[in-house]
Amino acid sequence: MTAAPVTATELLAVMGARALRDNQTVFTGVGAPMLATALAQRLHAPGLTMVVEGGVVGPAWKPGWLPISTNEMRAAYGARMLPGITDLFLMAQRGFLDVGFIGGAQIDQHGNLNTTAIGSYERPAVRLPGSGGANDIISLCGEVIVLTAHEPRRFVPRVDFVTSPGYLSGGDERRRRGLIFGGVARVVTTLGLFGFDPETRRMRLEAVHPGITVAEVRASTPFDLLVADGVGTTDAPTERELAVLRALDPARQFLG
Amino acid sequence: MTAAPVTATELLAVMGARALRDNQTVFTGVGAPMLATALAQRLHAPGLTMVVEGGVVGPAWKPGWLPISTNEMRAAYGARMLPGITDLFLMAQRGFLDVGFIGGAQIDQHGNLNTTAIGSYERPAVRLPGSGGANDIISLCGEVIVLTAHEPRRFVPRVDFVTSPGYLSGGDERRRRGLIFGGVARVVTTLGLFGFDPETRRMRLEAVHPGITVAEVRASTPFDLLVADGVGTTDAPTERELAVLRALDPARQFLG
Amino acid sequence: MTITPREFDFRAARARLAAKPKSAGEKLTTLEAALGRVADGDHVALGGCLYSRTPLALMWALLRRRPRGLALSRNLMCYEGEWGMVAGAVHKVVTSWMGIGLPWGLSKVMREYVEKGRVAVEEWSHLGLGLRYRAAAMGVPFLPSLTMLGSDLMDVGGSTTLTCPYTGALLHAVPALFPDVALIHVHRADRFGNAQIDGYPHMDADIARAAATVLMSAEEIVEDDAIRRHPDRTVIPGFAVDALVHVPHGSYPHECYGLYDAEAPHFTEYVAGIQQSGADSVARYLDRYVYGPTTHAEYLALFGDRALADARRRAHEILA
Amino acid sequence: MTITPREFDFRAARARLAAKPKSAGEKLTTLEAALGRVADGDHVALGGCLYSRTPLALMWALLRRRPRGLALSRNLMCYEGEWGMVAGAVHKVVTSWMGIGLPWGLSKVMREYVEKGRVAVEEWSHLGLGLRYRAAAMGVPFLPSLTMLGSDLMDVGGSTTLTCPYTGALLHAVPALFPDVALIHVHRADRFGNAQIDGYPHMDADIARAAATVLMSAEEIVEDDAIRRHPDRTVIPGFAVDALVHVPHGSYPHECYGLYDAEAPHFTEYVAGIQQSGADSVARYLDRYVYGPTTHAEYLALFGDRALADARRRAHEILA
Repeated sequence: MTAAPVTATELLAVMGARALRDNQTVFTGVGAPMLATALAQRLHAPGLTMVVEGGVVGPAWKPGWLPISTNEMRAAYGARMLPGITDLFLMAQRGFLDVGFIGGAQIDQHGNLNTTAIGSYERPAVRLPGSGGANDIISLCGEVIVLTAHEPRRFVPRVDFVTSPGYLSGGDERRRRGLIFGGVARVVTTLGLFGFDPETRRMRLEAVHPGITVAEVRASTPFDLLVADGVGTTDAPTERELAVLRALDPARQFLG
Repeated sequence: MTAAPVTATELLAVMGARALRDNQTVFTGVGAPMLATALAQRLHAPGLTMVVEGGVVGPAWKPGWLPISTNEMRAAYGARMLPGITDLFLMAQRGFLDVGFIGGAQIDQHGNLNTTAIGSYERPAVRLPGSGGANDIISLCGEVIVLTAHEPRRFVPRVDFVTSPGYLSGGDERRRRGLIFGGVARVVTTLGLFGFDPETRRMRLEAVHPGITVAEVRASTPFDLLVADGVGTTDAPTERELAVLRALDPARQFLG
Repeated sequence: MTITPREFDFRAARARLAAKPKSAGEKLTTLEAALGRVADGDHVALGGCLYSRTPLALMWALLRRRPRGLALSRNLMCYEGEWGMVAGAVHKVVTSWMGIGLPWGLSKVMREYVEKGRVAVEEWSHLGLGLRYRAAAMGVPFLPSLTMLGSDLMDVGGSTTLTCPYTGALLHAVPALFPDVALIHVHRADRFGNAQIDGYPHMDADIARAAATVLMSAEEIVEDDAIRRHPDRTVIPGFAVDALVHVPHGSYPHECYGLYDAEAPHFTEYVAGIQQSGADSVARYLDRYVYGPTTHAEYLALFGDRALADARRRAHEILA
Repeated sequence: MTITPREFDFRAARARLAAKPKSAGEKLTTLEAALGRVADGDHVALGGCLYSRTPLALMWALLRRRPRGLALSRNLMCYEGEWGMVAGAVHKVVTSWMGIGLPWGLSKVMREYVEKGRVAVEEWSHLGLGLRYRAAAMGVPFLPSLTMLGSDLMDVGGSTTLTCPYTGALLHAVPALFPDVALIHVHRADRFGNAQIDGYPHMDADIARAAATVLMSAEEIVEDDAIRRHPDRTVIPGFAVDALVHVPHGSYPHECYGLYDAEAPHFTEYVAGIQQSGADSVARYLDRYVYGPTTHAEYLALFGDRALADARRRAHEILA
């Protein structure tokens, strides 16, 4: 193990990177998703193509110059194509995007995410920034990976507002409502890895990170969490993973 | 008057040019329409914008280098924009194109045109080249001007196949079938100028060219042609019109 | 349902275009004259995205006219949306996301105005809003899509679904959005309004086709031939443009691809003020930056030539 | 109704894309290997328009494989459509217009094959076919439009109308066209297939997104950095490309914008032969130009270096 302790963002980025395969097209975002995608590309997925929401295909971000938003010049550095936002999302609708990353203020037991409002839509207790492309990514990509800090307030039985539909009320409702592709394949948190029961589409713990117990995960998850038989333990980030990751963000702008 | 006799194409080009106003956007085509539009631009409509089907906005064709097709390099010379074919037609659908020019192998008393087939569609007596953009121009431009040699075989009571809908069976059928804009404003032939009765949408002779009689027009028009009260006579092409026109096509590639 | 027939009625929108001259002629004018074409109650769509190629000079000149009752739409709304709220110019914001960026947190101003019900924010997905502009640009009342299906966003604007006549699939009929006015900032245009954009196209070309009136600012007004030499770079035709203004640094302190970088420290200072005194801080900002300077050059002077030069230097460094 | 579910079923088309790897890696191969991906019965869509940027080298390599039962679509079909008919490779042509151009009159070969019922020509309006490709590129089963309404073209392919759920307007639901294969010729690409086109974009970008398999030829294979320096010029992303072949003069004797002019005299000679002996003349032409030469370089040699050089000179002269 490396000397420096592993930060939450580093853990999410490494676990996110491991979920990606070579030759995939990945809809990524600023922060942990960007680091995860760039890390995978540098380690085991050289044939992977990154795309970002501002309308960028195949960027080659300069280490130390990572973008703050997905539509600024830094995000376009080294890009092979700048198709525009609408046309990029339409490529996802066509089926060109294998994987998408998103996060959210709230996520529920069926993988629905809320980035719109806490409380009612018209007169919310807290008005959140909104969907941006999150709804499009979860609706149109081949599958979605959610990266999030595992804070109990984020995990709710049912989100106040479905900004980005996971499996809605579960079962086959996502498909019945017209989303004939995709869904949330995996939720990666600071405590472990989660999937969804193929029948009920309820969130299921599949692995915990080193030093984390199932009881701790349950205690931090305010809904009835399923637990896979023989839940595993993830391998800790390797020195190589951390070295490559840290080289991407030497100023630790995002790594924390 | 100028020495050289006026050819059929020169007559159509001059009469076509006179039908255009300044600051209009005009969907034009190779041959007489192109000459008519360029002539108007050089005479009374400096603020006119030409567009052609290959996806060309605001070309400045080189005299002596007029294009044979609407999608070759010569057609793009001096263009201000090359938006592509689909997007150019979509600008017409949006309402950006005031006037369009088309011709046709057959035209009927309601201004419908046929460039698809003589006889049945499946097993035609003569398979014609097809619509190209003619159907789109007559469906989407603010109004259409038809330029055609006045050959009796071209003028039929009802076209064998409606490639480009004028007023269909007349009255308000065009609108009822969903074409809520446009229509054929004028038919310019080698014998005269024609409009359509506002009620029945039947073709009506409005003016004859110098030296042509109404009887001659009737004799060359194998359907019951309406004739406007006090049908007028057009002014012959002026020396200036012919001089500017002939300068556009010194080799007389299109002027004949 | 908050979408209005004025937004999606393609026949009325087409009739408005048909009725206006589409000149190939001169479009150059002043910011004041250009923005004089905006009426109270208009729906104004903004080009660019977040803090990239924002038509800030046009927005600056618009707010100086003290407009009222505007609807303001943009795919990702940056602080110009807060300006509109605090200036009392905007009753409805149409967007997919509003803020500045992760480091600056939630928009406290949007929170205050929405949570107190003073301004309505009509939220669409990013593609959803993009397709609204695209449908209008294409001259149709809707476009079919899978996006937003099943989400609570379907009810916000009042979207309907339809069944595909060929496949039987359930589809979202994304309603067109025909703005009254589009504000667009571009890299270069000839004096007739034929415009070219470098780098990110964002949604400007669609917005320019969708709107009834197009007001454009350009970093550079180029010779006729500069456009004619590269017609395949032109994204907005002159006949679609009603007014064109030459405004160097017309997006500053937001970025303009390849020309100048955004001023993150300025954003931080702006947000720090809001953290302290909320909307009042924005009101003071408007007095200083919008209502105070009488010309856009005076507005830029508040930042200073050295800041502008440094932003240009950074832009070259970023893309080098 | 001649449109088939295979053409408009966006779910099946999407599943085909989802199932294939979308590599950012090397795509360079040979014409023979590239065209080996075409199966009998496939729907093959051709890029370019009429005699502009036609993928003739790809078509040449395709016909040498003696394919059968192909559907061939192109917005304006030039003589490559006649080749397909006379070669016995094509059972259906989908286009808005077929011929070479006004001076060359009607296509006698199309007349013969259609009038005798040997090949079906499915006609769409130019925009109609463009929207079929665009709907597929967007991943939807149809796009709404006013075009073709009221005309007899509505019945040719079997188009249906729908009522707008917002305005009640009657609209043409233009059915998507997802080709099995797209043949595209471009000006330049990097070895990963990221492609740029100069001048006329035609419909290539839509066709490349619409098709399940994209086979591309390029005048020039450029360094990685040449594409990265101008990402706003890239119109087809590498991950959409299955095979890339370096073929200078890949559209010749058709034109390639800015690089070489079309050979009108060659067209005249080709048509003169047909005037004399109809389809037999095309069969002889195929023997000489398609089946005879064993490499594309041999095909070009039949025209000669001086002709190629002159075509390049004329292109510069035309745009100068």
